[in-house]
Amino acid sequence: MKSFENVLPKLVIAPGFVLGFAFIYGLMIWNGVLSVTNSRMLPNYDEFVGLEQYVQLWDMDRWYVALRNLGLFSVLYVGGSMLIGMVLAIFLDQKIRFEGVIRTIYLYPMALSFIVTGTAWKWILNPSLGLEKLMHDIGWASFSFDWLVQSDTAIYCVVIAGIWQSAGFAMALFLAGLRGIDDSIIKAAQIDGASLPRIYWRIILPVLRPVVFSTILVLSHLSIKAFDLVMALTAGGPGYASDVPATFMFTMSFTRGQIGLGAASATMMLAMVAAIVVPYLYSELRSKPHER
Amino acid sequence: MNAKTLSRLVVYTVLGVAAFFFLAPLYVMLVTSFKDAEQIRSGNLLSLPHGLNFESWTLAWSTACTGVDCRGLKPYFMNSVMMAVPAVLISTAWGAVNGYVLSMWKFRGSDLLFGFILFGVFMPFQVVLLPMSQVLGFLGLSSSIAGLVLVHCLAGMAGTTLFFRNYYTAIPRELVNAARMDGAGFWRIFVRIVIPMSTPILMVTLIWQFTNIWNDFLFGVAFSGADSKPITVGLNNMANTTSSVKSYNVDMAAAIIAGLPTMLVYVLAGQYFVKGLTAGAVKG
Amino acid sequence: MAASLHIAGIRKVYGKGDKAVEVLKKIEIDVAPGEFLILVGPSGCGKSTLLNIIAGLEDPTEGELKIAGKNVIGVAPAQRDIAMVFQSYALYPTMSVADNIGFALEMRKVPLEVRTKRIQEVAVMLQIEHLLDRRPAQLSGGQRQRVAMGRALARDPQLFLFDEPLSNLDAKLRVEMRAEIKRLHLISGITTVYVTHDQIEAMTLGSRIAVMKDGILQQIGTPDDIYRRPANTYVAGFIGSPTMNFIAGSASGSGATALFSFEGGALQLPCPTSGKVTLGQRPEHIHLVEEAAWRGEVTLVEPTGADTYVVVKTGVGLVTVRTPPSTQVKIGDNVGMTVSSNHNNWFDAQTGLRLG
Amino acid sequence: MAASLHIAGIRKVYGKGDKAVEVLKKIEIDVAPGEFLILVGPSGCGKSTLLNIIAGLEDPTEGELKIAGKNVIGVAPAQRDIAMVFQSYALYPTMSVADNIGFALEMRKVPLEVRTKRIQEVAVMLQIEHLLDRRPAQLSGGQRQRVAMGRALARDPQLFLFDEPLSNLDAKLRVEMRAEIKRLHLISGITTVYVTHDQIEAMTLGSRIAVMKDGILQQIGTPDDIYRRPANTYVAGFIGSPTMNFIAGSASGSGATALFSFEGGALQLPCPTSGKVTLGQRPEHIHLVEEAAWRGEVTLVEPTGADTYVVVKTGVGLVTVRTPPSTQVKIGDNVGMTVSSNHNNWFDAQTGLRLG
Amino acid sequence: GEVEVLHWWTSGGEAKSVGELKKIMQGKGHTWKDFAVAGGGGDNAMTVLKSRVVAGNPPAAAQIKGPAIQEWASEGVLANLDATAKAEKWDNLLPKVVADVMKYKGNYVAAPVNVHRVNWMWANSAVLKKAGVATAPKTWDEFFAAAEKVKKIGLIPVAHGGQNWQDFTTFEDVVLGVGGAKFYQDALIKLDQKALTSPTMTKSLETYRKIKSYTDPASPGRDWNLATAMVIQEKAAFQFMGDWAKGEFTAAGKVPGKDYICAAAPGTANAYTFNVDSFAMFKLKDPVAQKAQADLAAAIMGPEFQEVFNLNKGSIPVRLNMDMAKFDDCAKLSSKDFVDTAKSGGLLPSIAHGMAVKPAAEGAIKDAVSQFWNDDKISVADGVKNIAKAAATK
Ligand SMILES: Nc1ncnc2c1ncn2[C@@H]1O[C@H](COP(=O)(O)OP(=O)(O)OP(=O)(O)O)[C@@H](O)[C@H]1O
Ligand SMILES: Nc1ncnc2c1ncn2[C@@H]1O[C@H](COP(=O)(O)OP(=O)(O)OP(=O)(O)O)[C@@H](O)[C@H]1O
Ligand SMILES: [Mg+2]
Ligand SMILES: [Mg+2]
Repeated sequence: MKSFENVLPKLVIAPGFVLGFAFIYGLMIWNGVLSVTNSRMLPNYDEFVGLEQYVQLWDMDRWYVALRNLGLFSVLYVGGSMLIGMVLAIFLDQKIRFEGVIRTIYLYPMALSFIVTGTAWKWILNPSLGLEKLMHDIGWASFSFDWLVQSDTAIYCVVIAGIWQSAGFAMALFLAGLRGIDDSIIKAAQIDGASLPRIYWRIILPVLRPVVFSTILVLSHLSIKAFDLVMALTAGGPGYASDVPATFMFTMSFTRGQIGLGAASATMMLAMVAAIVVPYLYSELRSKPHER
Repeated sequence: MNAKTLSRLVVYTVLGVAAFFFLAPLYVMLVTSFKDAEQIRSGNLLSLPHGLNFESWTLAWSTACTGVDCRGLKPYFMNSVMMAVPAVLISTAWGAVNGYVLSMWKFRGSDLLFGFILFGVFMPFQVVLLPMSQVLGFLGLSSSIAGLVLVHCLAGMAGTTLFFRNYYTAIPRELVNAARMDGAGFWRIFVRIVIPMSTPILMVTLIWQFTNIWNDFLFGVAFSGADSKPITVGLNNMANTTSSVKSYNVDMAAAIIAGLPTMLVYVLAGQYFVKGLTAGAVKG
Repeated sequence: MAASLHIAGIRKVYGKGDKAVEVLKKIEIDVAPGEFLILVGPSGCGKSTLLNIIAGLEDPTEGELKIAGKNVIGVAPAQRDIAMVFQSYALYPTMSVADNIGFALEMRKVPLEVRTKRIQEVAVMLQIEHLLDRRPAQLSGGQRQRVAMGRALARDPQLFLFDEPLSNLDAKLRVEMRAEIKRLHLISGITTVYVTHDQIEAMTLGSRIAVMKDGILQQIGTPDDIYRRPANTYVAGFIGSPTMNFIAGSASGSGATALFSFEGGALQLPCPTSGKVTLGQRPEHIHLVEEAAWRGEVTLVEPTGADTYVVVKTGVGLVTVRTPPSTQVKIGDNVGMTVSSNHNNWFDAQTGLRLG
Repeated sequence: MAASLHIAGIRKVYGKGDKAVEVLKKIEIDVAPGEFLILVGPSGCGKSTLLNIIAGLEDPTEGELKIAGKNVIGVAPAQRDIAMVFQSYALYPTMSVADNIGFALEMRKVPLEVRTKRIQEVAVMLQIEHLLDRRPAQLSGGQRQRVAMGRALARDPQLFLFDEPLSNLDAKLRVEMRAEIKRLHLISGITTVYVTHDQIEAMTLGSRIAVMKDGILQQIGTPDDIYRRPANTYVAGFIGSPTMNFIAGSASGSGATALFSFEGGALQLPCPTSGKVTLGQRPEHIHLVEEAAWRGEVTLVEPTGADTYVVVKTGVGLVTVRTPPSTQVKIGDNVGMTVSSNHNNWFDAQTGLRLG
Repeated sequence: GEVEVLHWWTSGGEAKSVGELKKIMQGKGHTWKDFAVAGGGGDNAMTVLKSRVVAGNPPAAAQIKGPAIQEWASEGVLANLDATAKAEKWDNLLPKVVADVMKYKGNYVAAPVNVHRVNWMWANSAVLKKAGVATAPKTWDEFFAAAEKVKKIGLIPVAHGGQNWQDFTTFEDVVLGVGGAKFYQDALIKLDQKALTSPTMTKSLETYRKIKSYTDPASPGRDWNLATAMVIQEKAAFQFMGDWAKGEFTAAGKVPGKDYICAAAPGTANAYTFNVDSFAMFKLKDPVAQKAQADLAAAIMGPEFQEVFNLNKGSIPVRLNMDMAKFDDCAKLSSKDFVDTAKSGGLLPSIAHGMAVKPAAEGAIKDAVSQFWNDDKISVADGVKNIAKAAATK
């Protein structure tokens, strides 16, 4: 009897985990194999070329641009979303009227994919159609906002749109965190003589640290995977000025017929993801859940 | 007293400005969808339409052409529904069972196993496109809705497992123990005790999965056949179809139609989302 | 140092319209400087709410509140110079124990050395020196409660507010802590309001006890007063464990010669009035005797070590009698009972109010 | 119906290697059919762990466990036919009170009518009939605990396990529930293991008490035994409140004429041995007398209503004396003390073990 | 049988053209399964195609052109169309340059649909008149003079869109115009490093950059047809774009020669950069489907379809000896030049449209050119260097 009760749970999750493992690791290995072949239009396992694809990758200007953009984008996007999300969450937690409505307004961009809103954003950010034109129309002739079409600023437009989409999510996470805090801690701090900003800075933010941490994690992995966002807004342009690793990989593998090179870049992306995730996993698995 | 009013004012102002920022694109999409071509050209992007003109909506929904196909978004929409509903339900149920085992029936190595699966949450999905289609072809599921459902389930499994596992970890073990004393077995405990307690996390997971699956473009474009294309592909076809006068109004209407189900979900169930998160869905 | 506390006509209503709940109903309490006031009452009667109002964490719906003669309605909590121990501890989870204790001092810009010294002193007093570097999550319930105490004790406020500060300690530690609080109060003389549901704590610590029920102050007086002269049956039953025995009957005549008769017995007792009355008699004031008119059958014998409680089934219900551990009665015995004539509590049968 | 419980050499180790913690160390307890065994001990001593092992919720690292003579190691909890009340209640939050109580019966395929009837009976017994439709979240702590009780009582198991089932009730209700449990046990005769940290509960409910500390069984015996003849200073100090007074000194000579001398005093007492010994004396067995050689200064007078405790500072430390409320001593008084000669507990000064 | 056809011809004129093919196939009793994936100049469609092929479930036909046909064929997934080709005498009907593109190892694997001339310059007559430009400029110098005049009257001289192939179309025109057919061949088709780093290249880039200064700042991200619309709506004067732009003019009811001018890009009158659209046929298992596939190939090359399709699309039939009566002046000119340059050696594949270079190198060069176009901070010398480096991509 006992042995059955012990085995059943394992039996139950086994199929899923076998599939999941095949899906995740099988395909990861497959990608690794591809990256050392000379696959072009279609996967081709015959022609082993060693690390040549990697050499070529690290020799490409476009790859560096993609990396630089990723760096810029991640920092600004994660930082911006967190900051805005945090401020909104704190403000929204001050017993606001219509909180439900406002919260929904902040959250809805999460519901929409960039395939959906990309058109609107492209339009708003386009100098001859959107915001700039609007300002000109209402008489502010010197107003200039042409980031989308400038090589060196296009990535910032991606950041703006990215923040637009994710800040609400960060807000929801923080709000959830704030709501989870025991009321009496704040009361105690008031009694202890701390001012409101001090209470937030010294007491509440430290308590929210795990939430901050997981928000950073979620957002930064979103930023590495950012694909729809860039595709819908700039498609990597002008030129390849706003290319990021995800679009780079896609372009190489699917439009350029350089699957080997694309696979190499995918490996690098995986490595970057691992660099973020593995420490997280480590801490996740170390903390004994029942001790919480 | 005065300081209090002032700070309230600041709070509401900031919240209002932010609300404006978040609403702007939707507003633009909405007003544009009600304008006709002439108004779009003459007015600016914030100006209100002259009236409620539903023409572009009907066009986008039922008669707009992509290629030689002039059925609008309707068939795509149906495809998406047929894909999203089973995929969301299956991946959620799957995650719930996995999370249940991984939190309440731990065995040696289960944490490690979970760690490996968790890595899947973070995998960039472009990597899997080609091998996945090979697998789907092998299974005879390529270019079918069933294939898409399978892919979404696999891709979503790691995430849903994570959600449920973290949530269930917070449920006291005594509850399971009590049920075991009461004579309930693995499945009965799950169905009678655990599932009824899962409402908040179920809501979060359902919303999350629905959003992801409904909005997915990559898998949709890569794994669908001529008559199993989801709405994102339909929308893309419509919006990227180049004709001399870009009918922004139709594009916008189409975009709103494509985003409507997910938006509705957020508006109707958004409060559960925050509640569910509070209940421990996302912990550090 | 010691400040007076003046609570007059304090009302607190939660919610609006139909859903309004009046949690405090015109509470009137005056606490003299240096007094140690105990607040007791059943769960949900409004004790914590009253403390919160005193601390300024909630605004009263109505009423007056003065600390050291100064009206403090509208004054921020930080300005009231109050230290408080919360029922739920409310420790800062991310700070070490030492930082928790020192936080209020830091906020008040006490220099580091002074602070460190004070933290050390308090920790020694509460037997938590070895825990100073830990986080609250790493402490057991009792340890947490002591840290919460330490946070208040580190300060030197006008007023202490304690909300069930010892409820999570084990019996032994509780006795020690109780003595420590008493000692501290004697030394510092700081006015204190102390919520507890522990009878012994209430009786031993307070200079006065206020008994509340449903937001209404039932009685306020010295422990002795409350124990010996409860104002009504509620207070009488609430204070003392095992609880007071109530015997409903009727008195004919009043004064020293009254006859109190009830179902299954009659006693000759001094009684302040005649008519339908209830006699309240604590277990230690009823005695088992061989020969007595009032008899009953023993249904339970509970030896607790120091004393043995005997529960006797009589015509007026179960009556608990405290006996020495050496008692020989057994379940099923038929025993007689008498009461001391000088520890009688008489209550009006209708209103439950104390007579005489 | 009543089953025996046989616990032999049970060890439980958590963790591995360096981090291994031995939570239970070779526990040996035999519980006769129908017995009511109380398990007491400080927090973290392994009481709940032992119950879990009996219930089959955890496997012992080593040892033998028999219920009704049948080895149950490896048998699933559901098969052991045990009902348990969890320390944390463990109520099913999504089910109504009635469903909570009836769940185990449902799992055991008891027909609906029988179930409903049984739920009703239990609810009446626990005074929760009016709560049957509520969810656990809508109950107060005390009510929850009663539901948890009800869940166990609804069944008719071989063995009851209770883990501090009354700790969250207020004093009055606790007394009632205690009586109810006692009554139930008398009627059903089901073998019971009961964890508590309430002295009174332990003394009044149990047919035997097992005192544990750090995973080691310190003493097992009848309440009377444990209270009057504690096996060591630990048990002596743990049982009884206020705690037993310990007086370290040395006895010269043994038997009825021994002289026990200690810092600041000497007593002529019967003593089983001579040499360095510790005398344990409960507060109720020390008496204040005008004239006595052993004297001290009163540092605290704690009236608790029924009794007043006087703490006296002596050469051997603080000594607590129980006096009637009528006592007239005040703080600062110099008082003399004597002890009854027939309630002495002698312990070895080194090992703390009982002498004689 | 059923033919599933993957293509990205979703816009007005193109869609109508595909509709004709559908009708023809339906006339032959087959069912047409339309698999259109718009966007990204076929990028999305290529993704789908790859996924489908890998899954072993390819469509019957897919819109593939240029060297990509060879690449696909070399993977062994394309069907042999020789039987149809022989029956329909394709060898006689197609110019050799074009036929070679359709063949892999001497076997037909794709059916060509049309020929686009890429080196067109489109101009709005009314705008030119307003600006005082008499005739379409024939050289780049003339062009800049004209552009300057247009700028003076406050209109946009050059309408430009924002994908890298648009940037490259203009680049191609410039290289061809500045360096001539031989240089084009050396530099952009053979990817000869010497040619790529020669002064001619430098001159080309200088010219190229100068054109940029006559475009409006909002061009990045703009679709080509919206740029064309700017010309149609008299907002801009010129556009460099293949002859599919004509479809837009036609759709707007404009008449060539009168409302707008089609001319070879400056300096390229004697050359012809071509872009041939074609459908590659994939190996299918079902014989019925194979039959339908063969019918599709035949239909594509059939005169009937070639005529209607190209009338709609703005291109010219790939089939020689077609009656051009129904076509407009631009098409007639194109057709004549096609035949002429085929003889003179001026018939050159367009790189912008994937006709000449393998995708990897093509993409890299396009990147470099686009980067140069979009980023004014890159010096001409660096531009030359970057392009040469990109051309070395294997
Ligand atoms: N924000 C609120 N809204 C409505 N009712 C409230 C609110 N806060 C407290 N109450 C109610 O006020 C009453 C008094 O609460 P309070 O916390 O003062 O009780 P208490 O006497 O401290 O009880 P305990 O001994 O259980 O701590 C309770 O019935 C509680 O439900
Ligand atoms: N899974 C575990 N891993 C390691 N140590 C554990 C584990 N579970 C319990 N312990 C430890 O075992 C010891 C005994 O725990 P147990 O719950 O039996 O105590 P208890 O006597 O019931 O205490 P209390 O009176 O506080 O309920 C404690 O020190 C506890 O920290
Ligand atoms: Mg309270
Ligand atoms: Mg326990």
